[in-house]
Formats: sequence, structure tokens, C-alpha cells
Amino acid sequence: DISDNEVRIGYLADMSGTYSALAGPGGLEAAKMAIEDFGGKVNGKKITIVSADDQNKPDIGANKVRQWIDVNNVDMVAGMVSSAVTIAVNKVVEAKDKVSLVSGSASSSITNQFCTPNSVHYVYDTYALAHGTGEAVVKEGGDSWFFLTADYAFGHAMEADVTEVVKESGGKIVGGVRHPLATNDFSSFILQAQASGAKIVGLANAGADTTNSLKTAKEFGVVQAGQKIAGLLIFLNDVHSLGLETTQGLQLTTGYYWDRTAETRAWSKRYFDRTGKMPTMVQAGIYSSVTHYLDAIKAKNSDKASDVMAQMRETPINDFFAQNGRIREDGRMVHDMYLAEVKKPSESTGEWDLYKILRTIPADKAFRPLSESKCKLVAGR
Amino acid sequence: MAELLGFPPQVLFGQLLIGLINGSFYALLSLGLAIIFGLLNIINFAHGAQYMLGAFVAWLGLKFLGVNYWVSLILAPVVVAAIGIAIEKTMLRRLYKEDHLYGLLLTFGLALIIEGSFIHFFGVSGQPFSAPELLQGGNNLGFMFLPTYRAWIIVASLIICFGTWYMIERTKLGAYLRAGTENPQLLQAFGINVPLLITLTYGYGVALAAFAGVLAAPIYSVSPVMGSNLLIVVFAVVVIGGMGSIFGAIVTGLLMGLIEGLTKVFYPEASTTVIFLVMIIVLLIRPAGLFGKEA
Amino acid sequence: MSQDFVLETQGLIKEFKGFTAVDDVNLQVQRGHIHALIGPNGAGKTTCFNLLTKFLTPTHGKILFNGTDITRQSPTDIAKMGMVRSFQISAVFPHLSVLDNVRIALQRKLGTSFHFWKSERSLDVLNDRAMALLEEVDLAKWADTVTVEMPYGRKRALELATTLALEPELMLLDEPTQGMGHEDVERVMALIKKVSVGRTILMVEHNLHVVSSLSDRITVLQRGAVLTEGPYEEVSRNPQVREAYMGSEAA
Amino acid sequence: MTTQVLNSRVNKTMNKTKLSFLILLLVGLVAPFAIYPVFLMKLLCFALFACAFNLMLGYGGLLSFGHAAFLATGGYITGHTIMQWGLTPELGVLAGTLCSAGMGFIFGKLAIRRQGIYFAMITLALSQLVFFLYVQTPFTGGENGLQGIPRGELFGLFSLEGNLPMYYFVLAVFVIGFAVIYRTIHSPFGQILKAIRENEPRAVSLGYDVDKFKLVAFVISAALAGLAGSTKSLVFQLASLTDAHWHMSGEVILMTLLGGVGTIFGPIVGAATVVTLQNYLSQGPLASWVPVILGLIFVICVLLFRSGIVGEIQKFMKKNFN
Amino acid sequence: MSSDMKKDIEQLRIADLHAFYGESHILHGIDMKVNRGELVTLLGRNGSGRSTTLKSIMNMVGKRTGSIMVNGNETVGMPAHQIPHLGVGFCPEERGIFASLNVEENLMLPPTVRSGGMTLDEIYEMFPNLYERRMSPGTRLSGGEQQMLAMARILRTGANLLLLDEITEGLAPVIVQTLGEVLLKLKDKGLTIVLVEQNFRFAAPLADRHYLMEHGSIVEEIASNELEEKMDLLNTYLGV
Ligand SMILES: Nc1ncnc2c1ncn2[C@@H]1O[C@H](COP(=O)(O)OP(=O)(O)OP(=O)(O)O)[C@@H](O)[C@H]1O
Ligand SMILES: Nc1ncnc2c1ncn2[C@@H]1O[C@H](COP(=O)(O)OP(=O)(O)OP(=O)(O)O)[C@@H](O)[C@H]1O
Ligand SMILES: [Mg+2]
Ligand SMILES: [Mg+2]
Repeated sequence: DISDNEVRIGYLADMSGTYSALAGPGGLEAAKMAIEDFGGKVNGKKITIVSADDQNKPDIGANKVRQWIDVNNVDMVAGMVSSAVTIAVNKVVEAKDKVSLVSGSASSSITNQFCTPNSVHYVYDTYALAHGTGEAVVKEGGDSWFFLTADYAFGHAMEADVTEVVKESGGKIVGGVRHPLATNDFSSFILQAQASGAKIVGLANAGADTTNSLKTAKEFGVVQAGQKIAGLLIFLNDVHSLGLETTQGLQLTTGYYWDRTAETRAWSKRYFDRTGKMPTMVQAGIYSSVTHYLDAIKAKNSDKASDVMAQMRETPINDFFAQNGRIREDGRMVHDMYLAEVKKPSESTGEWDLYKILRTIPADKAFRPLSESKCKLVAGR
Repeated sequence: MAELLGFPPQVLFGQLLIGLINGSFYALLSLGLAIIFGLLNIINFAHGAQYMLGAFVAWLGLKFLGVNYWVSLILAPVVVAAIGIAIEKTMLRRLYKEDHLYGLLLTFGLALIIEGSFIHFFGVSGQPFSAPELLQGGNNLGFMFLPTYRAWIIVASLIICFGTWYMIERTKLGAYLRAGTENPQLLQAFGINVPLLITLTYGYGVALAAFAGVLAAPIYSVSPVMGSNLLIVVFAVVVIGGMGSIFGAIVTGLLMGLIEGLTKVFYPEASTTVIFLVMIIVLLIRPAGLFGKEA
Repeated sequence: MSQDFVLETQGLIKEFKGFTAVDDVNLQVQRGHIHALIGPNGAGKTTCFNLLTKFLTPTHGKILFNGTDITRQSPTDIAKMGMVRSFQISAVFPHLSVLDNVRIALQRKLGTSFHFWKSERSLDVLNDRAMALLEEVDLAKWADTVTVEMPYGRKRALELATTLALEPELMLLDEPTQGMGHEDVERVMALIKKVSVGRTILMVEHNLHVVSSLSDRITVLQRGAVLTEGPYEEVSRNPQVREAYMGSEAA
Repeated sequence: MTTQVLNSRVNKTMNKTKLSFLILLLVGLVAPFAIYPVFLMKLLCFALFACAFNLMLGYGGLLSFGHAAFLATGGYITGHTIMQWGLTPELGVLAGTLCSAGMGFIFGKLAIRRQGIYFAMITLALSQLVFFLYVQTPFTGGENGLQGIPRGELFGLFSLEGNLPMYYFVLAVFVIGFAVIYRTIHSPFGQILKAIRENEPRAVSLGYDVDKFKLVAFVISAALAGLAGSTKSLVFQLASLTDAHWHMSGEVILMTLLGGVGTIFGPIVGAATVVTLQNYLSQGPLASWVPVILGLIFVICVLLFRSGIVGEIQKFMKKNFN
Repeated sequence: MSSDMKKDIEQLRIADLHAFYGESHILHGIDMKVNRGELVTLLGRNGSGRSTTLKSIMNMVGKRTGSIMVNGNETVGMPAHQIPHLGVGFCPEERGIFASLNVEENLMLPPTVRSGGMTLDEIYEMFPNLYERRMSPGTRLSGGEQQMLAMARILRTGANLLLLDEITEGLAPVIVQTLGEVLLKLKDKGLTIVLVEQNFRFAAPLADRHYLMEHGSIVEEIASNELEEKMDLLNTYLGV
């Protein structure tokens, strides 16, 4: 049965900070769409949603969720961008035996050493990005890399993952810098990248740091000088705000692109009409994950974490977002990823016509195989 | 080719140049802070926000009114200065007699308001703003590719900085400023319109920030938070230079740019922290900063 | 022989970049004396004074207090040794009560000044002594007023009381009557006379009236160097002193 | 600053203070039955933090811009000692407090000779170094922080997992911390501190080693800030970089100023106000306006009631009731 | 130009002046009048309000009511920075030398408000100490030197109404004498001088009239020729 006759969803994300454009208010809108499309009720029980800004601070996020669960009896937490926040929140959610659907976070550790039985990592992770982009780039001859790495756990993880891929595929790392979070000027690092003579400059950073790196790279003519840039964590909104002039030719891995199929176009159109923006993979993922969650409740007619999680694991995900997506025991939702390249201004036909999909990375290739998992929940561990 | 500390000299040279460029931003901003602190005895925490305003005014001007870069370079500082003057006349004015902690808090509050509202309306992700035709592209100096725009930054800011310095240290008006810094009431009693002097000074300090903002717009993304990160660094610069010392602010600004630049080569992780280390060391050796006068 | 000299300077020199403010001064202050330091403006009195009280450090030379070299000691130390300065600008704790002002000075000997766990009532034992001191400078009836509210002359008196609380062996007064009306001047003179008993006092003073009637011995500085030294009568007769300092006034 | 006058009045109002504190205490004892305990605990932690800071600014006359470092250190050390060495909570908190005190001593040694803005900036700089240290050293878990710190059993006996027992533990800690501050202010030491702030050169000439006094005050303040941090890390079971960031140092200034610098209850009121605002605004429509609203409060507070909520109330009382 | 011709031109008239520092009411209805070319002194105990009187003329107090006419212009309600341009020069009791300006800059700082002020050379001639140290920072001067500087500074501006507060403070007797002579010279040049003095011995021979202040109001006006018979009065108020 459904606790206090109401399904309560908490939407937690960076609502105003660096990451607010990739999930933020747009993500909340997507979640609301999902609820509306569900008729606002599941088995006649009202669905309500509360939201909060975690300011990318784990203590604020965790505390907020704790309060949601203790006071507002929230059943599920969605959104969640900063990996640090997510890990903290998942701890609380596990302790209180509720559900969390992580769409925004990158760190693959969420379903690895930090995995919990109560959370799903839905859209993408560093492993997927690293392998998607890394392999592709090396295949095309980008076999010597220089990293611009944000000096914190996420950056390090990213760098490590990519390094592995590059080495496996026969490339080598010629150097790198670890820059502090929110560095305001990247020219010095770009200069070092140029001096390194590497073919590829890999950006193992996110948000403003990535966009600033790209701007500066453009300014210093990195690409003209014959180097290529591999953006490892770049979202549609970044490309959109930077403009094609700056980002053209950039290769990246994404879990979703609005202009890929009829379904994606249809849903994205609806989203666009509500928000005036095309959805990022995270925002699309939020809609998909919330819907999947509500379906599970509907099926089990219960919002008890164990029931819902079980149901969600059993049923494959087939919607505009994912085909044959499934949730593994470590909480990883595996689905096809896509290698995309940013179009040249000449190729683009509209404000949002930004990517061309190069190829599909099949689900089983895209994510870390369970055999390598450090997750306590994985059988044989 | 001989290596220097494991780096080919030309690489280091490039890094130093880059450092100098960033330094000239520090110089511009800390100069404004120093002037304001000097005469108003107020630690202008809104400086970062006003720097951001400068960039945004330029961006909005371009986007909605088609005002070009060169016009903005003059216009934006004027507009922001006007805002600053309004702030001074309506709020700061009431605080001069108070402990300067209050000035700091008021301006801090203002910064929160300004940045907060801009985030609300424009979001934090940076707005694109391209350099004017004339300054696009760049040329290869052999040891590095120097974008024309970066060269322009050094030139522009150095001219402004040293012009200002000359004005304050070598002219009668400057003498009034320095005197007003110490004892405005008495200066007033000599027949000088101190309130006006103060208002204009604040306006000028703010204008400097805005000017830096416009300079920054094409190379850093125009975003509401662009100033807040810079702010405490610039404070550190002012303090290292010696509170209220104009010359100190300028020179230290450039110096810190260089030091930061080198750190970005040898220990990038610490590049945003190194300035504070320098500050501690300096203050331990010279309690009033490099160019400050001992009390 | 330097026994009965409380304070002695040997070849004291202070240079400010390129400018010698105090130039080889050998000062000897005899125990029990009121010793005045006079001289034209810019002669180096205040500088000299600041050297003695460690607010400046000498470029060359030695300072001996009771025969021990204190040239390198901190202001705090010499205060503890019993050599206390009283300030040109009145040095009181403006927002404390008059009584508390004196108590602060007395408190140190209690040795509990760092005890942040004790109640401040533990200081009440000092009240009698404090009142006694206030009596001495007839401020008893002001004891509970907040100090700012007292007129200028009284503040000087209070300051003296706090200084006395340390039972100093040597008191250094910089222009004790500066900016005072005649009444206050008289009162302070009386006070100084009173407290000088069993103490040594060194003071900088421009008011010849004060100097002549108080001091046992006078040192005249000029351009940083000692011009002459001796009792008032002698000094005031010295033509150089008249020319450089007193003018026709003294007589 | 305007606070001096207030302090000089503190002695007279001592009994009044004791009374109001008893009332507060009673409120504190019953509060968790009306209000969400975790929220209350957060509030108490910040109140203690602000009080500690106020000891320095309001009574030592020194504005520290680096108190975040102490808060964070308390949290990290407590978290680490409990998670890695399996200490019981009270010992963990003790460890955190001591380490903060130690750090306070180092900060003090370096900064204490400087006055005003220079003091503020050195403390800021030092706290930035500490921040950097905590970003780099593995034991803090980088930006993930120390996650899932167990609340454990007090003295190895009473479990603190539940919110209520935890709350009373926090309340007890707060009361102790507050008592220490109160006593410090009204002690022989406090007297000298007052004197120094009133007229430092004079204090020197009276033979007081001014720097030592300031240092002791600073260490006490740091220790209590650490205590607040340690307790906080137990409450949220998390120690993160947020606490070490200079914004935190700014926030505590805001709280103190808002409540009333140099007033004994000011910081508590200030902390309560700020924490409540942040808590209730951060969800719902005004969420993205939180910084703006805080900013407005700053401005209004500085322009209209400069001596803070409590300060203004005291003034009002003075005007109308004696 | 014979001075008696100007004697009756009214340079300064103060009527029912009240002055406040924040809460505290300092001056309680001052009335006084100074003619051109006159030198009058304000005598009184410490805290009797003499400096405050001068400061009120310069509009340097918290609040002031009543009337202050300078050269026939009402200055109450006039912003402080306009008053000097009526030809008023003020030498404050705390000297107010600017540390960040060197001696010469300090001298040159006040704008000239009328023609006929002293030239730099004349000033240096009068105060050789200042010439010696003209390039050193203002506050590096000794107490006395600073006093000279503060005085000299306003002589340059050509102001014809001088408000001098305790200018002999901390000066060696010789300098005090020279200063006395200077004042007489200025008087002959037709300048009007209001002098606040502790040093009665200095002021008495110079002044045409004395105003005796007590608790922020004027209790007695004494012409120099009446000094003798009013001596006992002075004694009771000042203890001369
Ligand atoms: N810090 C300083 N730097 C440079 N010169 C100084 C400094 N302090 C004093 N002097 C110079 O040293 C000389 C002596 O100064 P000092 O204050 O000792 O004179 P004084 O005897 O006290 O005179 P007065 O009686 O006027 O106070 C003066 O000429 C002054 O200009
Ligand atoms: N800034 C101020 N704020 C408050 N009260 C003041 C201020 N300045 C002076 N007073 C008070 O005004 C009264 C008159 O001061 P004023 O300086 O005019 O006295 P005075 O006659 O000049 O004596 P003296 O200058 O010798 O001390 C005194 O009681 C003094 O305490
Ligand atoms: Mg002197
Ligand atoms: Mg006076």
C-alpha cells in the first residue's frame, strides 16, 4: 500500500549554481511533466513533488533530504547532480530505506564502492563517458593525450578512467595539469597543453571550468594549430551557450539527443514548449526515471522501497529515452549511449541543431561490467 | 635548448606573459579597491559584483542595443559608476562614521543582491561575447601564440593604472584625495567639497571595476559569478600591496599575476591558494604590506 | 657610583633616515629627583623619551635602569621593572568606571589576570587599595563614573593614579600639563609634587612655570644634543639657553 | 565600535542575563517536541559557533575572517577519529575541539600582532591555506567529505542514533560552551581583555603582555568554534569542505552582526534567524532568491539597526525602562 | 591704510548660537561680534566650549542653531566647504597635519581664498624649522614643528578672518614670542583674529577684547583696558 496515501517526490538539484542549466529548474519541469503525464495520481493516490537547491553542498543536500524524509515523509528523491551530494544523500536514503533516482551525477563510484540497494544511477557516468569518447578518439588516431583535470575526486576519477581506456587502445598520456575548481583563467593551462605537443587535449572537468577551457582553447587557436579537444563531460546547454563557432568538431558521449528519433523529437518538442530550451540528457533522464518509478508503484500498488526497487529492476525500460534499458543489482541503469560530434556552423540548420550522432555505443559496452564492480551488492563479492 | 627547472625557457616566458595579463586585471581591480578604501574607509565587497556588472552592461548593450565594444568600454564604466554613485549617496554615506566592518557588510549584502538577481535572470552559465574585429586573431611570438586581445588588455590596463597613479600622487587633486583620506572634516574646513570628492572617488573606483569587467568579457564568459571568485584574491592583493597604497595595489597586482602564473606551471593545484601564502609571509615581514606605511 | 642614578643613558643616538633626532645624549637621572627635559621644538625630547620608554629603539647607545642594561627590553618588561610612562594624550580606559581603571593597574600583581575561569568578583579584594589611590589624587567621589564623562584635568589625575598603582620607582611624564587651564596646571603640579616623594620623576615640559617650581635638575636639549644641564637658576641664566629656548620670558 | 558601551553595561545586567538564560534553557529543553530536532541541532551548533566568534570580535575587538577553518577542523577530526579509531562520540568531539584549539594557537601566533583589517586578512589567508590542505589531503575525502559518520554511543553507553538523545547531547554541549564564554567575559582575564580593547598602548605601559591575552582569547574562541564543528559533524554524520570555505567565515560574521556584536545573546539570535531563513527559503518558490534575501537583510541590518537585533532591543529597553 | 577706518566693519557676528555633538548640547546661546582688524580671545576652562565655538563657525560640529554672520553672510545652513571661501582660516587645536603629505604639500594644500596671503618664502623665513624639513612627511615633525605648520598653512590662503585654537600649545617660549609678533603684524595688515588660548600671559598683551566662557556660554566680555579691574574675576574663572 502507499504510505500516507500519497506518493511524495523530492527533487534535489543545483538550482542556481554552475550545474543548474544541465538539470536545475528544467529537471524539475521534466519531473512535473512526468507526473502530469501520469495523470497526477497513481492508483488514485495523489503524487506530489517538493524541490530544493542543494547548492552542490553535500551537507545541505543530505540535511534537506533527511528533513524531507523525517518531516514530509518523502518517498523518493530525484535529480541530484554533484556526485558529492549524491553520495551523501544516498547514505541517508539507504539508512531511511527510501528510493533515490540519480540522473545528474557523473561519478561511476555511485554504483561502485558507494553503491546502495536503494538508489539507481540512471543516465550516464564517468566510465561511460571515458570509454565512449576515449576509445573513439584514440581510434581516429588521437593517441597522445594531455589532460586538463579539475582537482577534485570527480576530475581524478574521470582522468583515471580515460587514461585506462587510452592505454588499452594503444594511446599514451604525455602530461596534464590539475587545476583548482572554478579557476577563472585557463590560458596558462592551454599554453602548457600546446607546449606538450599532445594530439588530444582532454577536458576532465565540468561546468564553467569546461566552458572556460573551451573558450580559451579557441582563443589560443588550439584546433587551428592541429590539436583536437576531447570534452569528456559536456552537455547540450554548454555547447548551446558556447556556440558552434567555439565548439565545432568537439567529440562527446551523450545518453540522449533530442533530434535522434521521432520519439525523442516529439518529447523534446513538448519539453521545449514548456521551457523554451531543448532538454539535456539529464533532464530527459529525469522524466524517464520518474515515469519508470511511478510505473513500478502502479504495478506493485506500494511505495515501499524494497517493492519499488524490485519492480523497477524487473521491468526493462523502453521509452523515448532508452531502449531495453535495465537496472542492474548495483543500481546502474544500463542503456545505449551515443558518440556525437558538434556540428560546424555551416552544417547547423537551427539554434538547437548542434550534434550529429556518429554512432551508438551498445549498452553492454557502454558501462562498467559487473565483473569489475567493487559494489558490495554484486553477487560474488 | 637549455631547460629551466625542467621547462624550456620559452614556455616559461609565455607563462610569465600570461601571468602579467592576469596581473593587469588584478591591478585594475585592486587599484579601484585601494582608492575606495583610502578615501571612504570602506572595504568594497561589491567590487566583484560591479566588475560583473561592467561585463553584463557591455553584453546587454551589444545584445539588445547593438552597442559595440569600443563604445561599451566607455559607456559601461559610466553606467556602473552611476549606479555606484547612487549607492554611495543613498547608503554608504551613512556609514563613514562607523567602524569599517559595517561598510564591508553593507557592500557584501549588495554584492549578494546584485549577483543573486543576475543569477535569477540570466543563470550562471556564461554568455558569449566576442572581441571586436580589430582585436581578433593573434600573432605567433615564436615562444607562444599571443592573441591580440590579450596584448590589448595589458596595454589598456597599464595605461589606466599608471594614469590613475600619477593623478593621485602627483596632482593637486591627488593631494586633496590623500588629505581627505586622513581627515575629511579638516579638508572640508579648508574649503574643499569633500562629499563631492568622496562620491566621485567611489564612482571612479567602481568605474575601474566595470572597465576591468568589459575587458574581461570577451575572454572569460560573462556570468553573474565571474566576480565573486576573483574578489578575495583581489583583497589579498590590496593587503599585500598595503591598504590604501595606490602604487602598492598596481605593482602587487602585476606581481601576483606573475607568481600565480608560475604556480600554474609548477604546482597548478595551488594556483588559487599561493597568493594567500604570499600574503601571510609578506604581512609577517612587513606588517603594513609591501608599500603600506607603518601605523 | 652609578648607584644613585636610577636611569642612565650612554651615547644615545637615534637616526631617522639621514636625520639625527637624538645625538649622543648622556643622561643621568638621580634617585629621588624630579628631572626635567626641556629644549626648543624639534630638539629631540619626545624622541629621547620614546627611546627611554622603548617606543622607539635607539640606533646606538645604551640605556641603564638601576645599573642594568634595558636597551633591548620590551615596554612590558620595563613597566614590570618599575619604570612607567604616562602619556601626553590622556591614557585612560574611557568606557570603564574610574575605579575599574585603577583596578586594571592593580590586578597585575594578583597574578590571576589569565584566569578566565575565575569570577571577576575575585577582584573585589583590590577595591580598598584602589579607593586609597583615588583618595590620593582626590578622585574618590568620582569612583563610579564612567571615565569619558570626566573633564580633562581629572582624567590626567586618574591616569596618574593608575600609574601610581604600579608603585613605579621611576615615572616618565611627557608634557604633563599640556593643554591644561591654569587651575588644572596647579592641581597637577601639586599632584606631581605629592607623588614624587620617594620616587624619581623624569618629565618633558614646556611650561617654564612648572619646570622652575618642580624640577631639581634640568637637562636642556638642542638639535638632539645636550646643551647644558643643572638646576633651574643655573640653566635659566645660561645665555645660549635663553637664546635658543626661553627667550626674554624667563626672569 | 558601538558595542563598547553595551559591554560596560554587561556587569549591571548580569542577573538579568542569568534569568534570560534560564528561560532560554527551558525553551531549549522542550523545543524538540514542537520543532524538528535536527533543525534545532543545526541551529544550536551555529549558535555556539557564532558565540565563539563573538568572543573574539565583540570582546577581543578582533575581526577574524578565518573561523571557518576551526569549524571544519573540529568536524573532520571528530569524523576521522570516530570512523578510523572508533572513538566514542564525546572523545571524538573532545579530539576535534583540541585540534581546533591547536590550530587556533598557530593562527593566533601568526596573526595576533596585527590589527583591524590586517588581522582579518591574515586569518582569512590562513583559513584559505587550511582549505587547500583539506582539499589535498586524502583523509578529508575531498569534495565528497567524510560520509556517514556514526553518532555512536555516548560514553559507550547511550546510543545517539535517535534524534532526541542526540538533541539533548547537543544542547548540553551548547550550554557548556556558552557557560565558558560567559565566564570568560566576566573574569579577571575578561577585565584585561576589555582594557586592551579600550586602550591598548596604555595596557602595555601598565605591564600587560597584550599579545598573550589576545592569543588566549583567540585559542578559546577557536576551541569553541571547533566544538561547534565537531558536534555538527555528529548531527549530520558528515564533515565537508563547505565548513572550511571562506563563505562560512562570512556567514558567521553575518549571524553575529545580525544578532548584535558584543552582546551575550546576540549571536544566538542571529544564528537562529539566519539558519531558519536558509532552511525555510531553500525550498519552495523563493529558493533561487535566498542569496538576494540574505543580502537585503544584510543591507537593512547595517542601515537601520546597526547594533543588531539584541543590541537594538537593549537600547530600546534602556530608553524606555530606565 | 589706517585701521580705525575699518574698525566698525563687522567681520563676524554670532547670535544665540547653540551647538551639539550628537546628544550632548555643548554651546548654550553664544552672542559675540568681532570687527575687522580686531583680535579677540576666548578664555575659559578646559571644556568650557571655546574650541567648539570655533568649530561651529566652521560648521564642524554635529548640529548648530542660531546665526553666524561672516562678512555679512549667514553661514548657518551653509555647507562646511563654502565657509572658508568667505575668507575664514581655521587652525585646529589638534593641529591636523596630514601624514601622507610632506611639509610643503601640507603648506600648499588649502586653496587660496583671497589675494594677499603670505608667500612660501615669507613663511619659510618665519619658520626656518619648516624649511629644513620641508620634504619630510608632515607627521614626522615634532609637536612644535607641527604646530608651526598648522599655523603657517592658513597664512598662505589670504584668509582675513583667522580662527586660532591653542596655537602656542607645546611651543618653546622663544617661538611663542615670535608667534606673538606675527599676530601683531597680521593685525596691522587688517586681519581679524579670534584666538583661543590657555596661555593668558601670551594672549593678554595682544588682544583688544576678551570673551570669558564657562559651560558653553559667554559669561563676560572684557576690553583690554579693563583687564586690571577685572583681574579677580579672571582669577575666579581661570585661576590665573
Ligand atoms: N619618525 C620620525 N622620522 C623622521 N624625523 C623625525 C621623526 N620623529 C621626529 N623626527 C624629527 O626629529 C626631531 C626631534 O623630534 P621630537 O619630537 O623629539 O622633538 P621635541 O623635542 O619633542 O620637540 P617638541 O617640543 O616640539 O615636541 C624633529 O626635528 C622631528 O622632525
Ligand atoms: N567630538 C565631541 N563629541 C562629544 N563631546 C565633545 C566633542 N568635542 C568636545 N566635546 C565636549 O564639548 C565640551 C567643550 O569642548 P571644547 O573642546 O570646546 O572645550 P575647550 O573650551 O576647547 O577646552 P579644551 O580645548 O581646552 O579642552 C567639552 O565638555 C567636551 O567634552
Ligand atoms: Mg615633543
Ligand atoms: Mg579646545
